[in-house]
Amino acid sequence: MKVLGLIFAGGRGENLGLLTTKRASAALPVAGKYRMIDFTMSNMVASDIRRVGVLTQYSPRSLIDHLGSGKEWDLDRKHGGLALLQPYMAINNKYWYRGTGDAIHQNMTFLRRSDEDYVLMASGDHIYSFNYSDMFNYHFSKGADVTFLYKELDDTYNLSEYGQIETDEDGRVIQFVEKPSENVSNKAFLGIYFLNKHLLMDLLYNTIPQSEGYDILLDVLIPNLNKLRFYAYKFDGYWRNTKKGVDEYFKINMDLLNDEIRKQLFYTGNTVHTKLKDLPSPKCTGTAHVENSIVSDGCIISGRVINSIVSRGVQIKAGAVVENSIIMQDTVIEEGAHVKYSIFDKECNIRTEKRLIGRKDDLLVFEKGSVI
Amino acid sequence: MKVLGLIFAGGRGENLGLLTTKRASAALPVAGKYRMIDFTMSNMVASDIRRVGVLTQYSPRSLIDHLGSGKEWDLDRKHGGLALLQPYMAINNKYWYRGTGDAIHQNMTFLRRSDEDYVLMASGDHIYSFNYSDMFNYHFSKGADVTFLYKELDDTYNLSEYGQIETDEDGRVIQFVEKPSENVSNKAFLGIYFLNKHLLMDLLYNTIPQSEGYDILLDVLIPNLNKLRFYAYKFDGYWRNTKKGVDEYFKINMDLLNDEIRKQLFYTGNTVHTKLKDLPSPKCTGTAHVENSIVSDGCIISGRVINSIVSRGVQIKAGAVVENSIIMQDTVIEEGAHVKYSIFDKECNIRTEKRLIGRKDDLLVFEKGSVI
Amino acid sequence: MQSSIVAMVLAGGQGTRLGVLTDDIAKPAVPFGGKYRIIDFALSNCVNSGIYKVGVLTQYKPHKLNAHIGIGRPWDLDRKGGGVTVLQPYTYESGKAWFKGTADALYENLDYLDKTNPKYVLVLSGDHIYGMDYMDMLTFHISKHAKASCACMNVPLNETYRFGIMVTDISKRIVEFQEKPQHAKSTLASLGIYIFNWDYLREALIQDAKDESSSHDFGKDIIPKMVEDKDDLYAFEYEGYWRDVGTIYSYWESNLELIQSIPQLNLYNDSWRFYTRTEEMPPAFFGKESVCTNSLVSEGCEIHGVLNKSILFQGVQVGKGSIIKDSIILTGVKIGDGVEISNAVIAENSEIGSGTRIGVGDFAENEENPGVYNSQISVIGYNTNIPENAIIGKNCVIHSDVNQDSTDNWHVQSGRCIR
Amino acid sequence: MQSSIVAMVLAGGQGTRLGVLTDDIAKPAVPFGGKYRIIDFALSNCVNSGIYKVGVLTQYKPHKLNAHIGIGRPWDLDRKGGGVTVLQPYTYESGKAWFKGTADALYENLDYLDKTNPKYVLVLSGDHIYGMDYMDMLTFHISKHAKASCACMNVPLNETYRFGIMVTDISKRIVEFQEKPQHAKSTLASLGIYIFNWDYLREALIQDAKDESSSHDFGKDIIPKMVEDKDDLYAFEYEGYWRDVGTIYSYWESNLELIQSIPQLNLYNDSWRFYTRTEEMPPAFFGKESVCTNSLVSEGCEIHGVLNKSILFQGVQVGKGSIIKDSIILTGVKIGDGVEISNAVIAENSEIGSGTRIGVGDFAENEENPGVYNSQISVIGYNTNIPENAIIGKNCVIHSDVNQDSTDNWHVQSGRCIR
Repeated sequence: MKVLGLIFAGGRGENLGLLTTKRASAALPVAGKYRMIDFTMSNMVASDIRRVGVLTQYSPRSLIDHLGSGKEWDLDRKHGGLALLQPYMAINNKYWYRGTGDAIHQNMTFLRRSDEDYVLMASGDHIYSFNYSDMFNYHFSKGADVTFLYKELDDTYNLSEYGQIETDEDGRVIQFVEKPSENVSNKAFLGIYFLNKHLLMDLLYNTIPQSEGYDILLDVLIPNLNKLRFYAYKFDGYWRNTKKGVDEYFKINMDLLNDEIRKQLFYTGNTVHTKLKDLPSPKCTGTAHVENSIVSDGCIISGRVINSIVSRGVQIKAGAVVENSIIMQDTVIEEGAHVKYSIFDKECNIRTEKRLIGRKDDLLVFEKGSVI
Repeated sequence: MKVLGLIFAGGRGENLGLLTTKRASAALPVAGKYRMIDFTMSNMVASDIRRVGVLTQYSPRSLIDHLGSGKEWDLDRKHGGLALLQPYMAINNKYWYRGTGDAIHQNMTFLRRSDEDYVLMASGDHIYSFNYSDMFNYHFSKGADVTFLYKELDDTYNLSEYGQIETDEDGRVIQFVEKPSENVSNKAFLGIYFLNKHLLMDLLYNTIPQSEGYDILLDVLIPNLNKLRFYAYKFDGYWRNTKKGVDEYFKINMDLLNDEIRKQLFYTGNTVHTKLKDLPSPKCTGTAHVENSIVSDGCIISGRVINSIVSRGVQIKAGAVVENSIIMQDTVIEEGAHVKYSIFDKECNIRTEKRLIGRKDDLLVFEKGSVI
Repeated sequence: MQSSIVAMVLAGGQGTRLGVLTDDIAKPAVPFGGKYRIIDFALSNCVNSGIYKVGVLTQYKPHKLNAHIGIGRPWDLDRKGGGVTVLQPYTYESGKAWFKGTADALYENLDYLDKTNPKYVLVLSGDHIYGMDYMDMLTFHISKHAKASCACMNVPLNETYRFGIMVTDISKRIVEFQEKPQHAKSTLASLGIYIFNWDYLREALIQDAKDESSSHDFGKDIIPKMVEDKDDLYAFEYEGYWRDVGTIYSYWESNLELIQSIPQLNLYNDSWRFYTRTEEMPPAFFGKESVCTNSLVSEGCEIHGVLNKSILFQGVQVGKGSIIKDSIILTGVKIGDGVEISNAVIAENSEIGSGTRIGVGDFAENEENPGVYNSQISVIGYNTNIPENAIIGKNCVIHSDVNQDSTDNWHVQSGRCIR
Repeated sequence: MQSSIVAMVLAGGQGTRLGVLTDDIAKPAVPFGGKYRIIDFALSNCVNSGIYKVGVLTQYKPHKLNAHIGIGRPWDLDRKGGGVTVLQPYTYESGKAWFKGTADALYENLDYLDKTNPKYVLVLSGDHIYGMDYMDMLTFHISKHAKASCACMNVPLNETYRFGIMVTDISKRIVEFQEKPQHAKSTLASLGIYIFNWDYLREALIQDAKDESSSHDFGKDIIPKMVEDKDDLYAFEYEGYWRDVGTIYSYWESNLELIQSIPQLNLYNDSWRFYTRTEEMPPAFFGKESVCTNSLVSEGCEIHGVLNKSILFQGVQVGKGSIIKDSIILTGVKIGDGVEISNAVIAENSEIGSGTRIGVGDFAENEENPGVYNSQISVIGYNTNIPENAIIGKNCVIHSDVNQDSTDNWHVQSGRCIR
């Protein structure tokens, strides 16, 4: 059985504000050296998926740069491999993608030509480590038409922001409610679907051309909830969705300071592949102090770094203090500056003695290239 | 000195009719195994250009498939290499490319970030073999700001369909007229320009945002004809532009049966790279007769082939006759069929005993997948 | 299943019976079928069978072979984890020697296999022409709970003396092995394609390495020992096309088999492609006076003469009025006008002057090496330059780099050799 | 200019004075500087200088080196025309032996160079740590109309006895060569980096191969002969950082030089990057109780202890309360809680039990090989497993694969060795 991977990476992620003015949410840097899409891409590759289509639309440049020819995921292949699916102009087709369903519909040729019989669809801005094979096996053992991945959310999540699933004893989905005002279940749908490719194509042909909505979930699949056999497979590991907003993005990064979560994502699960940058190991000089933090390659640390995520090529000068912050690539924190509860996008420069103190519930966010 | 290559491959080429309903003219198959863009790409690579941006827009899929990661041109590099520049949606930018000038303007970041100082711009649908270095040297020896490539056209060209250049004794361009009703010169501009990257960026910044026209030549460069030093370098070899129409496309293919032209394009000039297809050598069976024709890999020929171009994977069955025709990939001509002065796009099937006889001035064109 | 298997391709073969064709290259690097080299068939079978971890064991004149395999791109074997690895002999502190035999070659690369740690090891020869799905064989191997399996083919009884013959019981278990027997008890000939459980093979290789009386060869030592020990060794019957192009005649014949109207080995099969590395050249051109039947004509060829029952490799030029039949013309050969060639193999980059005739006269025994050159076929070596109007008989050999000054008499009679 | 030059990297060095560090790998494959291997510096210098045709000549235990170089991707040397080619010795019909010396290694690969046919050949050693733009040297070479150029560096007069010394005239032409002289006439030491005109070198190699009295070495035979013949041989003076990490002490010292606040070799320089192949690991994590000063800590490290003046390679784990100073800890080493390590080099994948102390006590001469082990530094080999609460002195050697059962007495006094 061969599975085609489709990753939705076209959305901006409006809740992410300044962080996504020039990139799609799937291209957001995370955990020091990764971008969000690395996790889904790596999960797919680890699950023996050899052809991956990435649906892009909003500001795709950094995503395109990052993925390149797919080398790092070993997807630069003669047969199969990585396909970047941007909307394009054709003789009878001059639309941008109007939704996830429309996006796939516009790429029907890609689906038709691929020799895979099944499709796994997933978002490019989620973080988790999972071998989808378990879900595939579940799908076949249940004789399902469509299988959803879900997770039982605890109270660190705002349940009402997630689509909720009700299942019968067998695991069959009997109800789906999108972000209800009143919760019906703690089983949240994770936006990851598995189904037969030809069934998907059939559903799209019958829906999109005469539809008013273009969402793969709400307009294409869910209307068939009673007609087809929808099943739900439970995921137990760490899973978060960046798109929920800046606070969620901050939480995800801080979660990585937890030994258990870091182990689950990087050491016991799949190798997470990302674009290589050829930087040397980070250096701590004589005045450095690093505590409960992640420090990436190419950094030179002379100041104090506490409870923070430091991306590649960052310099933290002597006497500077960085606490509970996320510092993205190539940012420089000058001597004596003090930052706390802040997120600095790439290539910022924080001047000598500057104080930038946010609060846990009121994070400061500085866009790419800020000089403060 | 490093040069950035930019290839315009976004246009449909309306005059090509059925041949470009589903592909850009730069993606049109030619000479049995190539596509039009191969010639410009290979010329650039042979001229030591290590970063090439291909501006795509209209039906880019076959172009994207064809170019892939640029492997065949050795452009799948860590630094530099091939960039496919499609229009995209961003926070303040929701246009398709409105012209060649606008296309480059929308990709200003690509220009800015590249470490090349000069830009060579060329069309993706011309056929010729040329090492641009000669033009670069001429540019510097003249102290030019912009250098055009031109050719003195003989009467096999319809001169009035070309932009015409007048130069002074030194070679400086003193007049440019786009497709005039009355010819001013037999020096036709070949749509190939060389200039400083920063000058180009400057001109675009000053033009595109407040312009009504978006053409790089007519709206951005020519208005500065008197202010800047435009020079013209003469190209003497074989050169043709497919975009001119179906007859021109046919002529180009037939030209390749000429020993001199074939030699110039393939044997004495640059290696022409194209996507590999892994097909075996063509087989002529006991009933085959092949005369004055090109036959590509993967073909099995049992019929008569005269004055024709046969692309990869074509089958011509016993008793079939193919004369003065272009047969694209994977087309099958069944037993006893007779075709003449016809162009068959990919995957056509011409049934047994079918007669399809065009005339030199009235070619028959069959679109991809026709079953006749 | 597929990722648990590693293929080890034995590509050290010298191929002495191919005469001048293997003067400078190993047998697996010899060109075949218009654009391939012999090893392409084994490598393509691997990737078509879904085996993406391949070790190629080289030794004899490996440069051409190494350049050909390179990083494995043509076979899509340029992979991050796995892909193709060329394994050459290397020096130890103690100053160790070359591979002694095929089994020794594997033994010396135990570390490669240990690191990969597969469940199964497929051992192949890089010398054979065939298209085979190794997964069928692996399925057989697994279903038999075998420790080793050996692919076999039924051959005519009168040819059994040329092969290693496997005698099996009704369950296909091998009960006896006869090496090139005078009186064969079976017609099942071993094809030199083995699947082993890795742990079992590992032990066998280590034991064999300790055995000083062993010649460290799979066919001569490892397999007979396994049969003797009554280990679970099974014969997988293969029924498709398979050729060991070991002699000049079989090389010539196997090439020409490809142009049959329904060849046994179909190169044009979409679902079982053969991959290779080639020069980038434009498609073949046939001139106004060309006549071409029953032939393969590769890219870069320019044909102005008459071809019949011939294979032309890339970039061959044939002048006006020339007639070529029953011949194999390798890459880059330039043939003048009015040349007549029949029953010949002409190696790469040779030039044949106008008016020359090759393959004329009656058969005569070869004066130099009748063991190797023993058919009608004349062989012209690499980079030769044959003058105009030369006459070359049957069963002749023109050695590589010969030019017009190499002899005064270019009327070369059948069976003669020119150095 | 750049495409007319080919680099040949001599990577056959055994590196015997690096002791257990080169037990299983060639010297160029020895890890250096947190994530590199020694050969990365030469290869990176090549690509940074715009040289994209590189031959690497291997011999001694090349497997790790071959795997490291692979198809050359990390250095962007996986190129269609050119890129990196690993050149190993190979067998001839006559059963030829291994490379005899550095010049012989090139001679055996004349065919590679002939095929490439460059104008200039850059000959390098894969053993040295430095960042050098070879284009500066080529410009010098061309401007002098030299037949050969040799990169040299001024060394202190009291160290000249360790080097080949070049005596030049005012135009930098080399007029005399002194091999490790007692009384040096100059302080210009050869760095083993040469540029030759290819036609000139080709002739010299062929002459040298015929000379039976020659040891076929660049430094010992080729260069002295050129000087003797009064050929146009020039000395290019290099002034940057250059180290031959030939001994354990210089290996340890050169590594630690990287953590100076303004190191002479700046790994963090954007315009002169060093490339390497590494495992894919997440960034380094520093726990709540970590204290880290004057150290490099690589990807995949998890630090819960105290580090000072140390280099930690990828995937090193340091338990709580452990103190590591003045040490080099290679990839994948696991260090328990409460461990104290000073002045040590610990090779890959070793495990150090909790409470163990390494580098304690007074200096004592090494009992096994005082020529190699002759400093304060203790060396722990590959894949060792040191039990809890062991005590290991100074200048000790724990050989590769030692585990807790290898000795009864884990109170290892200074200068002792455990096998």
